[in-house]
Amino acid sequence: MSSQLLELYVFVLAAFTGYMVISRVPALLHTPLMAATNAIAGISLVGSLIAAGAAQNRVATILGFVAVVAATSNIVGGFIIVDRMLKMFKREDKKK
Amino acid sequence: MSSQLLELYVFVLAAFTGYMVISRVPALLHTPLMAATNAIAGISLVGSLIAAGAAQNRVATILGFVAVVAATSNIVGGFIIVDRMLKMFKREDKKK
Amino acid sequence: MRDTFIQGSYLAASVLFILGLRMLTRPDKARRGMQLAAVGMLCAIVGTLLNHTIVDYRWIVGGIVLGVIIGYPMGTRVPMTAMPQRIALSLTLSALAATLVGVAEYYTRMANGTPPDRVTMTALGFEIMLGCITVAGTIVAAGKLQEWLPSKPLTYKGQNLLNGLVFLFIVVLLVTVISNPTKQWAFYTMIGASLLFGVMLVLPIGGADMPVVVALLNSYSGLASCATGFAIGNVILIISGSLDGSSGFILSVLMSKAMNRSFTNVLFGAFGSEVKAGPKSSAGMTVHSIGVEDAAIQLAYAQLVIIIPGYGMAVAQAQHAVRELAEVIEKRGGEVKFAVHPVAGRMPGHMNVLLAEANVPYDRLYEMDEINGEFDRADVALVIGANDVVNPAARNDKSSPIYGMPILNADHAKSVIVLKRGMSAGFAGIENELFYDKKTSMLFGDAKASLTGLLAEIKNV
Amino acid sequence: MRDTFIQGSYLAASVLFILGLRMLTRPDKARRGMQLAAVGMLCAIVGTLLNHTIVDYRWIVGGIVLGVIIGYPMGTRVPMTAMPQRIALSLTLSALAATLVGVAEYYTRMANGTPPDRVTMTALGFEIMLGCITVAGTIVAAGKLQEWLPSKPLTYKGQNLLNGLVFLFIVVLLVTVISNPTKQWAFYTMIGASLLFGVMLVLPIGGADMPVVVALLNSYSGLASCATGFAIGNVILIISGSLDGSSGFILSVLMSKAMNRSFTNVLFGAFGSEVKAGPKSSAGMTVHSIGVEDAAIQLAYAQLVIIIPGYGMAVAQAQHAVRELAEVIEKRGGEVKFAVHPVAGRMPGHMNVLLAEANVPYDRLYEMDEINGEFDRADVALVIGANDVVNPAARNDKSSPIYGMPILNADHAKSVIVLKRGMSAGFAGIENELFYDKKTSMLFGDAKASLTGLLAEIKNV
Amino acid sequence: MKISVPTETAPREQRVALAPDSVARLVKQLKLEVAVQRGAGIRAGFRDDAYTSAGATIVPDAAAAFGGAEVVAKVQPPTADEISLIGDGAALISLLRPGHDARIPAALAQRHVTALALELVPRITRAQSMDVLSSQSTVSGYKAVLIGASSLGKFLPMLTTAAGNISPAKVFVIGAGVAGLQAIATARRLGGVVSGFDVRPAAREQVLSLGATFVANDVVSDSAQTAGGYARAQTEDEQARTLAAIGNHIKDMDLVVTTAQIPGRAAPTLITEEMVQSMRAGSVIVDLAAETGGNCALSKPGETVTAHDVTILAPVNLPSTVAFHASQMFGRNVFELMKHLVQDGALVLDPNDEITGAMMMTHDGKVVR
Amino acid sequence: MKISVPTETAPREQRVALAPDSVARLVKQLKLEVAVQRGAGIRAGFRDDAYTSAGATIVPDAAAAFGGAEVVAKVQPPTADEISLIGDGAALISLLRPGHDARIPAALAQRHVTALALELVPRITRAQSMDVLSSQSTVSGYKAVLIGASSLGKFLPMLTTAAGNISPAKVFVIGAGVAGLQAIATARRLGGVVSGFDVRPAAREQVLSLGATFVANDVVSDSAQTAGGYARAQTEDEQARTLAAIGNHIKDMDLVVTTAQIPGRAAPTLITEEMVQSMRAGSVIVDLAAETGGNCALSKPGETVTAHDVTILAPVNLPSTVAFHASQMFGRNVFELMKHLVQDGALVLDPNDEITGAMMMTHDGKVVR
Ligand SMILES: NC(=O)c1ccc[n+]([C@@H]2O[C@H](COP(=O)([O-])OP(=O)(O)OC[C@H]3O[C@@H](n4cnc5c(N)ncnc54)[C@H](OP(=O)(O)O)[C@@H]3O)[C@@H](O)[C@H]2O)c1
Ligand SMILES: NC(=O)c1ccc[n+]([C@@H]2O[C@H](COP(=O)([O-])OP(=O)(O)OC[C@H]3O[C@@H](n4cnc5c(N)ncnc54)[C@H](OP(=O)(O)O)[C@@H]3O)[C@@H](O)[C@H]2O)c1
Ligand SMILES: NC(=O)c1ccc[n+]([C@@H]2O[C@H](COP(=O)([O-])OP(=O)(O)OC[C@H]3O[C@@H](n4cnc5c(N)ncnc54)[C@H](O)[C@@H]3O)[C@@H](O)[C@H]2O)c1
Ligand SMILES: NC(=O)c1ccc[n+]([C@@H]2O[C@H](COP(=O)([O-])OP(=O)(O)OC[C@H]3O[C@@H](n4cnc5c(N)ncnc54)[C@H](O)[C@@H]3O)[C@@H](O)[C@H]2O)c1
Repeated sequence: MSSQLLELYVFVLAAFTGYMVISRVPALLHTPLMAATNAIAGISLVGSLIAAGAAQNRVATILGFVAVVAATSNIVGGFIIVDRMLKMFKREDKKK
Repeated sequence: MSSQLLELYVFVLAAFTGYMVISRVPALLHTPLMAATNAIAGISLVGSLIAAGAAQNRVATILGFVAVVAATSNIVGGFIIVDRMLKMFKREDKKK
Repeated sequence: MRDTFIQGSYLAASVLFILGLRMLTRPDKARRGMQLAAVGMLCAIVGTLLNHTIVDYRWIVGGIVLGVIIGYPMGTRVPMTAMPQRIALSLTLSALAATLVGVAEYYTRMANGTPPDRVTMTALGFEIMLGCITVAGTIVAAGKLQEWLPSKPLTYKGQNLLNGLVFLFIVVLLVTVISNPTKQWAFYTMIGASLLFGVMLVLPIGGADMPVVVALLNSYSGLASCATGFAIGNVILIISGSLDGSSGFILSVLMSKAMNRSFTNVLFGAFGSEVKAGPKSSAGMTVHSIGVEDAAIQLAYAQLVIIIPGYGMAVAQAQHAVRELAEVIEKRGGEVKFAVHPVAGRMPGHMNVLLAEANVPYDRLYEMDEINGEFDRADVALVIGANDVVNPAARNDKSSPIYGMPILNADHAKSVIVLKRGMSAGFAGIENELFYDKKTSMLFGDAKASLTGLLAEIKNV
Repeated sequence: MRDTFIQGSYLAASVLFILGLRMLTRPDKARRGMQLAAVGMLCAIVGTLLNHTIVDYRWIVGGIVLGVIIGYPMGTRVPMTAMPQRIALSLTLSALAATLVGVAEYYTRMANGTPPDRVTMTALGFEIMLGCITVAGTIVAAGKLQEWLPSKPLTYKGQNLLNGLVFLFIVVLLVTVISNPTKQWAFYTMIGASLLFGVMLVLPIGGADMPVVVALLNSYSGLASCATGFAIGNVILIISGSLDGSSGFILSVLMSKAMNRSFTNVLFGAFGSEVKAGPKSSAGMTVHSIGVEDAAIQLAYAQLVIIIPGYGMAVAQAQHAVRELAEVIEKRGGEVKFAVHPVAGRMPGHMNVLLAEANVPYDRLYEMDEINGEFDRADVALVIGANDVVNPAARNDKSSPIYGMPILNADHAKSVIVLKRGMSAGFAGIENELFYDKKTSMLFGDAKASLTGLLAEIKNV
Repeated sequence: MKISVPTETAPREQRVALAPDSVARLVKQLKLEVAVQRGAGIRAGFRDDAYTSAGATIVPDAAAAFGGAEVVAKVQPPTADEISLIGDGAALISLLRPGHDARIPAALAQRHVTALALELVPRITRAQSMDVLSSQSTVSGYKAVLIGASSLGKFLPMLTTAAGNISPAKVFVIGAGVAGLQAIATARRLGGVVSGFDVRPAAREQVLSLGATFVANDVVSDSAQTAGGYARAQTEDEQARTLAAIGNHIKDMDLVVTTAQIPGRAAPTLITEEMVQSMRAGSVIVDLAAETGGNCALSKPGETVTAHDVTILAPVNLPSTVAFHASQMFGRNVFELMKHLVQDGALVLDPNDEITGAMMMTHDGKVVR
Repeated sequence: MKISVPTETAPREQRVALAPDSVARLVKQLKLEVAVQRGAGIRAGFRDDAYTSAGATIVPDAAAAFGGAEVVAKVQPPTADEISLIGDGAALISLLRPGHDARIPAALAQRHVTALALELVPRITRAQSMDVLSSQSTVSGYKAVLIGASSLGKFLPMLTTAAGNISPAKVFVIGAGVAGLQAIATARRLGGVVSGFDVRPAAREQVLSLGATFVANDVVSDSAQTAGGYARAQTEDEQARTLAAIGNHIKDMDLVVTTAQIPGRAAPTLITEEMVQSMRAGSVIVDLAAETGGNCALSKPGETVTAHDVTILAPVNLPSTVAFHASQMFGRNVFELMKHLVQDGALVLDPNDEITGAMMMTHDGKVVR
């Protein structure tokens, strides 16, 4: 079976999973969750790494480099922020 | 990317989906749900059809034929039974 | 083009299965869900029939026709009470199909002189192993449920060890045939060994735990289908097999929880454990115990609920929880009435004080004479810690110390749910037949705790 | 071998992302979830670095180092209040990365003289389009949130039409470049058009709705990553992109619900709609309104809750619901005290009658003098239909008619939740500053209805 | 067949043996004739016209009420004069104070009256609806708290007011039988902090089931309860422990209601003078056992005593003060008894019947109990 | 500075102006000396030793209690004899029945006593804690229901028993001020089915807020309430509509409690003789407005009247019958007033103060009100 078709299955199943995972979130977590999915969107770093490292041509490498910088800073900053936000609940976690 | 690997992804994602879909079921629905997943297990008909229809050799065809009979009767009987079980709630559905 | 169509139908089938399963977890949408799943199945079949490897439709048509002829009466004729064994047998069939497909594939490859590669062989191996275990296991399970086989756990010394050895043997065969797919003896021996193992696996488990086992075998059968999918490279098999595998597993866990059985006990500890009888039985009658979830569903969908409070409600100080429950049921559109028996409790007006304290409006309270005619119309009579005042012996049994006392006709309701801690008698110290009635379900536990549970559950229904 | 490792790490990453997201929906597990997701990210990166198409690590290392240098302060320095704009900008970056990768891929293929096939081109086209819309959209959103741009909706006549035209233009370009991938002009024009469209999309939406928009753009950016995955045949991109796409979408729907905004309004109707101010404000102060879900979480995790009942509780006849709430909080391990003000209600002992009726034990009731010292220690002061008795004007404002009356120190609690129907004054007819306090959240609605909602919610927390 | 209801003549007796609702049942369900003496019900709130519309005939005087009926229903035992008016061989249903005054049964037997004492209804489930002791004790328990609360210089409920915090009164109910439980329920309703005490073990759970607390768990013993559900007299050691437990608890009480009785014996003395002395000034004791000797050493039946700044009420015939409902319940009990006695329209007075036999004091001209 | 508490001498007055808890506050918080006449508190349940341990000194007689103190605190207005004992220029805090008997203020002015009438505490939020009308009305409302329920031949609560079903009594409270609301709350506690009525529109919500129902919504009008929160007298048309509404509703009531008052005027007559006649035999009316003329046409202050088979109670000075708590609240009100009056250890009697000024009846030898 063609791998592009299989990829489509992967896409559909992952979308389902995403949908079902999120379906019930308390509003308090909306912002942290948004920030976290946003940090996960930093996965575009994967593509960037390949583009930057494949050494195909100057333009691609530079674009890739910029992409790596952008994606990395998103990931790093993103997770730190989520962490800061969630730390605010931590005190309360312990109490439970 | 190899399609067997992609198939593995499909497997994992589908398993997740199955898990999350079921995680909260009232006990009343346990039996109907079991019957329904069971009817879905009749999907082995798909393999049976291919085995029975591929006309590879006598043995395979006969095995395939038996498999088709088995799987079909499971699907047909299975869905009918689920339907009968669920009909029992129907009266109550309306009331709501 | 044709391929796109096939894949489209498979994709549709996967989505329909997932949506269908999701809906099947909600009482009000379950039927829709089942229909979606059935449509999904149709999509998958139609898509498969277009497959270009299929060249000869005769056997297929014949098989399908025969399958329908067998399956239809299986579905319509089986009495509702025989449902569990019917499901087990049905499972046998689908596992059989998966196994046979695997055998056919292996046979064909060997016959064509193109032995499967390792990955495919691994898939085939698992398919056969899981398929055979399921086939044998479900047959034993069905036999036990139908009581063709003794439903008691069959145990003997060294059972776990023997089972372990057989399983090890299967693993060895599996490894053998994977590492060298041409070793046909290993392949066919594995079939036999797996069948044997299936039997050994289920025999020691008691009849009461069978539903859990069937759900678990369902999961195995799903995995077998999945393996078929890997073997013949068919994605719909992978997806639905995987869905089945995981949902079946979770379901068996949930079921064992609902039955108050430890899951691992069912799986392993059950080897050698005794079947527990239902909570105390009197003169051969058994009571039907129920969980809060089921009770909640019955109450949530009932049109008229008559609540019968008794001394147990007072002991549990559950009056506030009772009122809350009544409010929740009413908010969902049901009607709730309180039937107060003249001697319920331990002092005249005992129930009145408590219900007034909980702010149950006076006009919801009905005297015995007013309400007794309404029980026939009630979907549920909810008996909360009452006993003597609903004991039919007062009507039927001349020798009973309470003979002649008028009682509340709880037994006339379409169904009865009784909240009690155990099977102890009430003030009069006598057995109550109502609790052994077919339409009565006992929700055991302190009335307040049970009500709190019901309240939490009913909001999720 | 290396490939297996890469795939293994990708698989692990996918699983970790899913588990992480799931945990992130539960307050008590959210942090664990985030950590799992971070580990998943690490897996994906390490896996990718092993990819055999990567031959030159210099740019990569440089880029990562630079990225960390930029990202770290972005994460640590941003004040909590600037969070939404920070998230928006962060999104710009990841969308930018996805876009650049797409451009690089296209450029390389064209430069190498191997123009992408149609399927790949479709993926690339969507990647670029969605990426650019997100980049431009998030920049505008951040600008509005930071108030560099006017946070008011910017609208003009014919806006919808113009937007539609631009979007049509993009579609035409997309079709063009897909049907003939060598048409480079179309590709690059599309970049410009998409950026423009992103700006036009967000400009008309008011600042208050921005979080919903950012969540939605997040979903677009996920889809862009997904398209990248299709284009370069990378499964982790497909999975996480798709996860992001669907969860972002659902999240934006949930958020708009929580903010009481219609989702389609935010998307389309918002074109031209006015930003609504917070519920009535007094002398330029605004109140912070809260939903039951948030209130429920605050109460569920509080160690000490002091409940202050007032006349509104009596009017709503919410005493039973209040007791239930107290019980639920206590069952979760919190402590609950009732602070009864001497003149709460409209008759001496008004609160006592009602709370006694609801069976609140006497030893939970505290007089003003006993409890006032404890507010500093309270996580939440829950004011239920009380007003004058918690009005700080009695302490501060010599001109107030209630000046000199001792009050309950609700304002000393760490946070205050007030259940009230609106902003009406109490018996004394005067404004209450407490309601405008930063740490006060107003849960508007009839007290009984709000409490019923709270009860349902708190059980799900 | 005719049943008649004379006006009660005992001092301060306001009840009537049948209320109109029971008259209607007797007429409709049992097809009896009912004769009611003029004004018999008025002090309980039942006017004559209520009886006539229920199907009774009004008779002008006692002579007409007592004579000429197969059954006479009364509340209080008849006087010698009244007995002389009862028709020869008729049946009398009434409270008769068995063992109290032997002249009454003798006089009744002499007139060949079959006298059924309502005090003797057996305590079996089937006879519960005929049990006037239960129904009238319900009234006493309720009323005892009302008069106790009225005599108390305190609020029962807790009140938080601008003029300070009123702490709830502490109410202690001794003896948790029918009256005691009703007293507990009533005091709880009024917002008091209620505790209860009894020697029968089953009483403990019953007290808790009303939301009150139980005092001195260790004093109860399984053997304290007799087969009939009543308490037996205590041994000396038990008595000592009981007194210690009560003495310990009572110091802190504001309102004490005592209901402890032992059938056929004098009520146990559970509150001694020292205990009264230990109580706070202004406290109130309501002794419901006054008629059988009292649970408090200082109580005087029918009088209000103030000793050591404690007010001790010892009301007699409390049910009569709630005449309307007490009569209604009394009448309902009589009706249920009649339902038991009338078979196919005829009165069946079978000395071997489990219920009838147990109640019979005179029959066939003989005193049988 | 010294405040003294004489024993009350009015007949049936059991209260005392300061309870020990307020004495302790005066001593500790305001550093006052407190003198209490021997036995002043005993009828309210406060023994002398409770006062001494609160920091008071016990003085032997009225002369010692009235003389020699800067402030005298009393419950009932002083008699002429008592006035003559008060020290020249001292302050008197007491109920004084303004407008009732002009000789009292005259005598007080003559002795240069500054007399503060507790009835005149303004109804402002700040003065709520000094308001004895509120605190004593709370007591009256509670007690009215208790005595009403005690006089009623019925149960208030509903009871389902083996002897039939007791339907709950219907209680109707007319006038939903402080006393009325408390009556509603108490009757609800006892299990009655309660309805309320008042002419002030705010009262409707307040009645509902206690779980009772409100009668005749259409009669209330916004203008019925004066600025002080009190009701004004009704116009003739209003009066007619009010009577019609009450007459319609009252027929079916078992217990009626009336509390309607209009400050400075006679209480409105809201229950006519015809209404009483229309009521069921055995019903009870408790008229709390008896002292100002009564809400029921047939009520006689301090007496129990039975008319048309209806019992009409018109109790006077009900708070005195709950002397313990009534005194405690009264004392607390006096303490709060003292807290307002004493600034830096000195008594400040400022005729221009919003509270003090409003209460002042005599000052500087003149009758100011
Ligand atoms: N009303 C009166 O005036 C009066 C006076 C004296 C006697 N009685 C007699 O009392 C009886 C009253 O009948 P009834 O139906 O109300 O009560 P009942 O027959 O005494 O039965 C009460 C039931 O409640 C259950 N229970 C006790 N505590 C419980 C708890 N915490 N949670 C859940 N269930 C609990 C008990 O079973 P488990 O232990 O298994 O939970 C028991 O079977 C009659 O026989 C009547 O004759 C009445
Ligand atoms: N206790 C006494 O003896 C007595 C006697 C007379 C006067 N007072 C006076 O009454 C006041 C008592 O203070 P308080 O804090 O108890 O009450 P309050 O100041 O009168 O405030 C009550 C609040 O409850 C809210 N409310 C009304 N119905 C509601 C419902 N169904 N659900 C939710 N909220 C509702 C109202 O706001 P919304 O309309 O916006 O919802 C109102 O602001 C004091 O000023 C006191 O002086 C007391
Ligand atoms: N099944 C029926 O038909 C029926 C009907 C009515 C009552 N009952 C039961 O009969 C029992 C007694 O009823 P009653 O109220 O008529 O009893 P009662 O009036 O004879 O006595 C009142 C209470 O005093 C208690 N008492 C006796 N000696 C005591 C002592 N020394 N210290 C403390 N308490 C002491 C008794 O245990 C009893 O509970 C109760 O259990 C009641 O539920 C049963
Ligand atoms: N803010 C404060 O400091 C404070 C303190 C105490 C009382 N109050 C308020 O003052 C008001 C009156 O209190 P009160 O109890 O002393 O009043 P009150 O004793 O003067 O009168 C009792 C009630 O009778 C009602 N009434 C008068 N004429 C009537 C008629 N014709 N029909 C029916 N009802 C009639 C009045 O409206 C009032 O509610 C209440 O609203 C109370 O809440 C305020």
